[in-house]
Amino acid sequence: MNLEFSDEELAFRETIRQWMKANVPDDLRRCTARGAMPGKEMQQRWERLLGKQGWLTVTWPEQYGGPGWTATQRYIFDLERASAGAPPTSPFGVAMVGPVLYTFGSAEQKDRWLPGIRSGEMLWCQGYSEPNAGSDLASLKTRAERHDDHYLVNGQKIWTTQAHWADMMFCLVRTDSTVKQQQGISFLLIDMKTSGIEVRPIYSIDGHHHLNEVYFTDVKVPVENLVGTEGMGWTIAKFLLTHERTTIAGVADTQNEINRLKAALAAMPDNYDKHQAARRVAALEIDLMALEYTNFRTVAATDEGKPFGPESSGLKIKGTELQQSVSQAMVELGELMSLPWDNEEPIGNEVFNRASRRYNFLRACTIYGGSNEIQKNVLAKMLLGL
Amino acid sequence: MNLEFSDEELAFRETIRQWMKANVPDDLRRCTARGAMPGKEMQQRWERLLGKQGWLTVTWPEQYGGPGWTATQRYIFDLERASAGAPPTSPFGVAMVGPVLYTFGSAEQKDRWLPGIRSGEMLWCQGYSEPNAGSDLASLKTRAERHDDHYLVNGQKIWTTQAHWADMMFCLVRTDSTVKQQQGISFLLIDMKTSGIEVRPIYSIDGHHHLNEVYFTDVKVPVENLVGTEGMGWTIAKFLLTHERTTIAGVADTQNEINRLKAALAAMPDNYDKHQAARRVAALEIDLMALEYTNFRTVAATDEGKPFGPESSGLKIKGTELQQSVSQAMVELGELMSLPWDNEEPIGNEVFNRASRRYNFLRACTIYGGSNEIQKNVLAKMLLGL
Amino acid sequence: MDFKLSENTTIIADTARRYLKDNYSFDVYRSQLQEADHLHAARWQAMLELGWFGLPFPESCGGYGGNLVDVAAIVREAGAALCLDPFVDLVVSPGKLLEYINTPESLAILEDVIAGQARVACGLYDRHAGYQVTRPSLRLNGDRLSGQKHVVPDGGCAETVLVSAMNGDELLILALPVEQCQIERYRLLDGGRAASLTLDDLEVSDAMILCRGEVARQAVSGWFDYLCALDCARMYGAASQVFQHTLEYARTRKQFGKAIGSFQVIQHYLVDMFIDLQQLESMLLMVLVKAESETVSERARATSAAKAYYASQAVRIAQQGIQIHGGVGVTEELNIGHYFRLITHCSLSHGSRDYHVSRFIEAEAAVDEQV
Amino acid sequence: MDFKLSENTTIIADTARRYLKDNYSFDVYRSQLQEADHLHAARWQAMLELGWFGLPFPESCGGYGGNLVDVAAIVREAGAALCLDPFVDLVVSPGKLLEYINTPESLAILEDVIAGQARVACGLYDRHAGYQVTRPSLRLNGDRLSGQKHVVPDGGCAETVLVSAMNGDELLILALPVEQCQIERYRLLDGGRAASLTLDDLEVSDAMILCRGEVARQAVSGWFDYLCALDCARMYGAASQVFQHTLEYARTRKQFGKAIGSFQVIQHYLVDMFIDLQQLESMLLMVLVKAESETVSERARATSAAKAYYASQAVRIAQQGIQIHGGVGVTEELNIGHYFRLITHCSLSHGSRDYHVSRFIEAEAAVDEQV
Repeated sequence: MNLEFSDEELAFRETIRQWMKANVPDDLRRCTARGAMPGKEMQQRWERLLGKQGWLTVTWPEQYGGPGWTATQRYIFDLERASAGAPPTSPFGVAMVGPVLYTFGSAEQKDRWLPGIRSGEMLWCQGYSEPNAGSDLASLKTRAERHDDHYLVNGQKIWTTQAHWADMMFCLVRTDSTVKQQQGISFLLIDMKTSGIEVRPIYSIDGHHHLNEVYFTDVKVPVENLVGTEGMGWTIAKFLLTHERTTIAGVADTQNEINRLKAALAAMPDNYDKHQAARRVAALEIDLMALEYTNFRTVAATDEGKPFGPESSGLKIKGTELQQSVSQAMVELGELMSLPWDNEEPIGNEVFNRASRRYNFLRACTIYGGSNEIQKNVLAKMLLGL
Repeated sequence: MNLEFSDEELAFRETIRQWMKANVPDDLRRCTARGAMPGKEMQQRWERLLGKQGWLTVTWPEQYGGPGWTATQRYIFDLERASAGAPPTSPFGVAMVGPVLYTFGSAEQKDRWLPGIRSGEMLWCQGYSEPNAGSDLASLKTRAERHDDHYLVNGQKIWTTQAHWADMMFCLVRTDSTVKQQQGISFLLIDMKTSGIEVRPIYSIDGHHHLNEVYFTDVKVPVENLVGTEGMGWTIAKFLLTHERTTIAGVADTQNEINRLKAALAAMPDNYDKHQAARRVAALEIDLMALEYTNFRTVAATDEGKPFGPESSGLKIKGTELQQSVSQAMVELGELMSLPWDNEEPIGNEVFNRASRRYNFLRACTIYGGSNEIQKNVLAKMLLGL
Repeated sequence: MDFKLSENTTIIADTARRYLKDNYSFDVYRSQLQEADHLHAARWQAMLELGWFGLPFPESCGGYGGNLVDVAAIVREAGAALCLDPFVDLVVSPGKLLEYINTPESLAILEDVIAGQARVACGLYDRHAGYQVTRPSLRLNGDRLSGQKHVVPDGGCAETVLVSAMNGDELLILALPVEQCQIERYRLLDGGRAASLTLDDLEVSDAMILCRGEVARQAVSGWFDYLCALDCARMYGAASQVFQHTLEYARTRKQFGKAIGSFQVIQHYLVDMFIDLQQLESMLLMVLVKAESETVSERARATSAAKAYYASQAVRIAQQGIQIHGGVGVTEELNIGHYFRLITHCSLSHGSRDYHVSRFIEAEAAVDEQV
Repeated sequence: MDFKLSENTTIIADTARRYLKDNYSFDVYRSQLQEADHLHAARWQAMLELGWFGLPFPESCGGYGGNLVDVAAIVREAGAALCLDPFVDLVVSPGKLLEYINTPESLAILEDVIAGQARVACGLYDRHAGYQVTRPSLRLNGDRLSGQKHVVPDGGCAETVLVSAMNGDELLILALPVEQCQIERYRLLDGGRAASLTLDDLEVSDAMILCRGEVARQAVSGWFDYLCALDCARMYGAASQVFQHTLEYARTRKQFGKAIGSFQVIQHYLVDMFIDLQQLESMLLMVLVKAESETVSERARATSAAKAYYASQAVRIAQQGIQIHGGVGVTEELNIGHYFRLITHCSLSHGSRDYHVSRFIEAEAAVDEQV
């Protein structure tokens, strides 16, 4: 057993650290330090920079342009990225549709779509949820009818993060309503500029626009945008659920949040109860340590080429709970300074002024991608055989 | 709205307080102060003393020998009893079979059994649970077959508290297995000295003998010991569940435990982290206050002759959770002094030396009388209509 | 012991509920969120006419002699309706402080507040003093004041602001004309408007000083307890709505072919919320009576217990309400998220849980001494 | 990074499991609970022959040079088997202290321990010093010792006890003949035996003093971390058994006509237990490596984090195990309640959660300074 990074890994870390120091844009760094989320331009500028370096699609196999890193290197990269004040990259292209394409796509599809994802030029969004198909995704109703060389898509998606930014959507649609629910679903790539698509914003309780409703009215999608075969959509969706878990727990960003909180607390005046605050932070750090080492186990297993072990099953549940706890602690420890919502001049430490927006935003993290309750249902069945 | 006791109630409290001061036996007081539970002799001696005073069956209507107190007076009595260091009275005679008898029993049954309960001479136990009928009580299997002037009882009961002390058991038995589960159950009184009854001890994880298994082999029970009619057992059992809730939350005894804990903490040496301990105790006291005022609302409603309102639905769940939390805090705040199990000489403060036994004992309180999970199932259905 | 609301209180609550139903709605709330100033002339006049401005104050001050239970009946309904009209911030809060100061000058201002003729806000918090309202960090230097007051609720539309400052070891409360302060306006977590006031070498005249020393300390301390209790009332109104809406949603929202309320885990969540709501109601009734108690330590013990309890349990209800609603719960379009913000806000205004646990311990030690 | 156990460790763990399966059982445990003395001659000899006595110690001291991971493999299996044989109390615990003291005298005693020829216990706790092992309340007066040492594990069957005391500001560790102490024997929460030792004006010779000052402080501090890590290993063994037994019970126990494991609430309880158990395993692997670290503050930070985490999460698993078992879970006849006692015990021996959170904060500050 050995819990230290090897000399090679330490050298790798140093390389990444230096690069981040030199390359994370100042405005992005400031944005993260305030606890804010970057807008489209700032986010994409950063992702293009990574793309140019070949470090955007770090999980991809080398043959598709991945850097050929080990899971440990990817984990180190994520830690350094977060501690340098850069946000996580948008998952839809890099972590979701990319792996689907190189796994299930045709040669033409790979050639056509992978380069834009790799370079950060092309932005994607995910069309899964529908108003009546949330936890029960398989009951989705958006139809795609085959007409010669295209599908005609009608229906509605909801909770579509960054649909207003995206060039393309990957989408689950129903191509057959005569078979068992799961079997009639297909995986389709849709150009967001196609006529018949309407994107309506949904404002989140952090006051920002991340989410959208997307309406499809007789939207023509070329048949060559079907990934795999008709009816394969559910299989592809499930494939994504078990893909790459080495950073799903959010350890790097949670660590960064705790660091921001500790720095803010250190600057509090003498009449503030630092002792009590320190105990609360310590409890969170201890929880993070348990998550971190569980995550390390998954990383190490990945590097040995093993499938994800049982240790990885709780990474998302524990990770999201901890993100919420850290965020709640930041709001509550900020006391009165957490109440201002849109002040221009900082009041006390600005970290606290912005904390409640993030706290609001993070209520969603135990809901999206399969709520934690749904995850537990699945684990009870798959893992415990109940 | 008025949250103070009236002058009459304060005078009543003073009377009770003085009486308790003069009458709670010293050995009983010391036993409670150590956190121990009295044995049969000590417990019964105390209950007889209350019986003589007419204060054992305080919830009973005056016509059956109750003292005619209001719910508020009964609540005050309970507070004074606990703070004087006396344990709660055994519920089986006073709170359970007594009300059943004066509500459903025949004149003969009342004459025969109520006096012994009122005086504390006769001890009872409750024969409900069976090895395969725990949460699912209605599936009980102990049979009582009618033969002329008696029933022949065969079967087994389990978790029978104080069966080894009891003169009598009130018992749910199946008198008809051809009808719907609940309809075939009857309520029978069984003399524990009848031949064919075997009582086997079950030791609890506090190291003590409170519980028993009771085996019935061809036990003859006179038909006049049937309460109500055959098949009425389930109705009677449900009646008991909704009876008297003014002290079910255990506020008086939990308050007493917190007081014992605070006194023990006050005596800790200077190198002990009293600040942290005080915060933990304060959080428990605040929780207790919420329970206490919820309890007051039930008491006030009872005095107005109203049925139990929604506020009373959580009293048992919250009350038992709080008992466990207080007990856990006592063990954990006792640090190393909570580890000795059967030391004769006190080590540090004896309150802590005994705390872990109580902590062990109290794991049962969220299980017995319908586990908290079962209670929530019932509330979801009955109260929320889910 | 008696938990029944008086007939009078019941009428006040019913009136408030009816008034808000007729004059306020989630849509009105959402458009009010966008306003720079939350003083809506017509509703302000209506509230004045309903007698709410005089309700919190004794008849001797020109009020209608309502107690905290009466005032809380309105605040609770306002919480349930998400109403942002600054009844507490510009009437109750400054009014109670002026009443407790109880000098001819303060009572004269109070009279104008009750009559709807003065817009007065309270600026008792500043950047470095946390929740310790009796020891503000703003200091008088000779007859000059320089510094800031923060999170002054609806301070942007007031004419006068009641400000606390230290003069040596002595607490002062001053009534300052807002026009002499520099103002930065912003919104708060609950959607309310607030301001930071910057005092730049402001010359303090004797007339500005309303009171000092022990009188000031007691006035601020009484005000703090009163406002804490109203925070609880507002949270209760909001939390009970969260529960009702969530229960309704669980009954009707279908997933996997059945109502989500038929899943045992959701049922237990809802039962927990229901039981907690009952306990919150008990704590509210308790604090509404005790927060006006004569005994300072008894009062502090009760309000700090209630506020600490609400900060964990009302927040928990709001979080669970969102979780059970799923995606729709985190959008601006549904009220649930707004209740969540309101409850989070109130759990931190006038003292966080950590602060009140400490204050509870101190108050209890003081109570024990008296016994 | 590599979480695989070495082949050697795997063999040790397998041997321990097999040995305990063949030689120990719940029935043996229950009868051992009744014994006055937990030193079972045949099993003691067997453990000696298995090489366990030498395993924890460097070859230079006559040991077999096993590391903490190896020793923990045995302790974890012992926890899983509820084994009460005092391998830790009479071998590992005194042995590590003697090793860390590292004087010719201490190493001579260690040699006897390894050879199974000395019964040595550790008496490092007393009544007033809480968990602060480097500042015991027992004090040397001239050359006389009067006072008590409490909760000396298996102190009742030792010949020698290693005792800490203060001489002025200096920490001493002494090796005292137990026959010169008054002994009170009792059981502990986990079923183990312990003793309180009373020293009545005992004359301390120079030969009794093993070490003093910084050497003593460092030895005790290293010992504390080592023992904390073993507490975690023991709790892990027990908690994993609780989970396995509870899962099995939920699969087979029927109520309302179906297995209780088919109820969604029970399923979520079990998933939570499973996930927590995974995290406990991660923390165990972490602490087993870090608790032998050279850097004192790094070591303290790791052990205190692990111990604090176990004190909440392992305890939670034990509580839920009982709750899911229902009535049968609170009886002496089932192992679940015994695991609950063992876990509660270990969560309080060598530091409670509150204590370790404080220690974690101090250690972290020290780590930060070094960086």
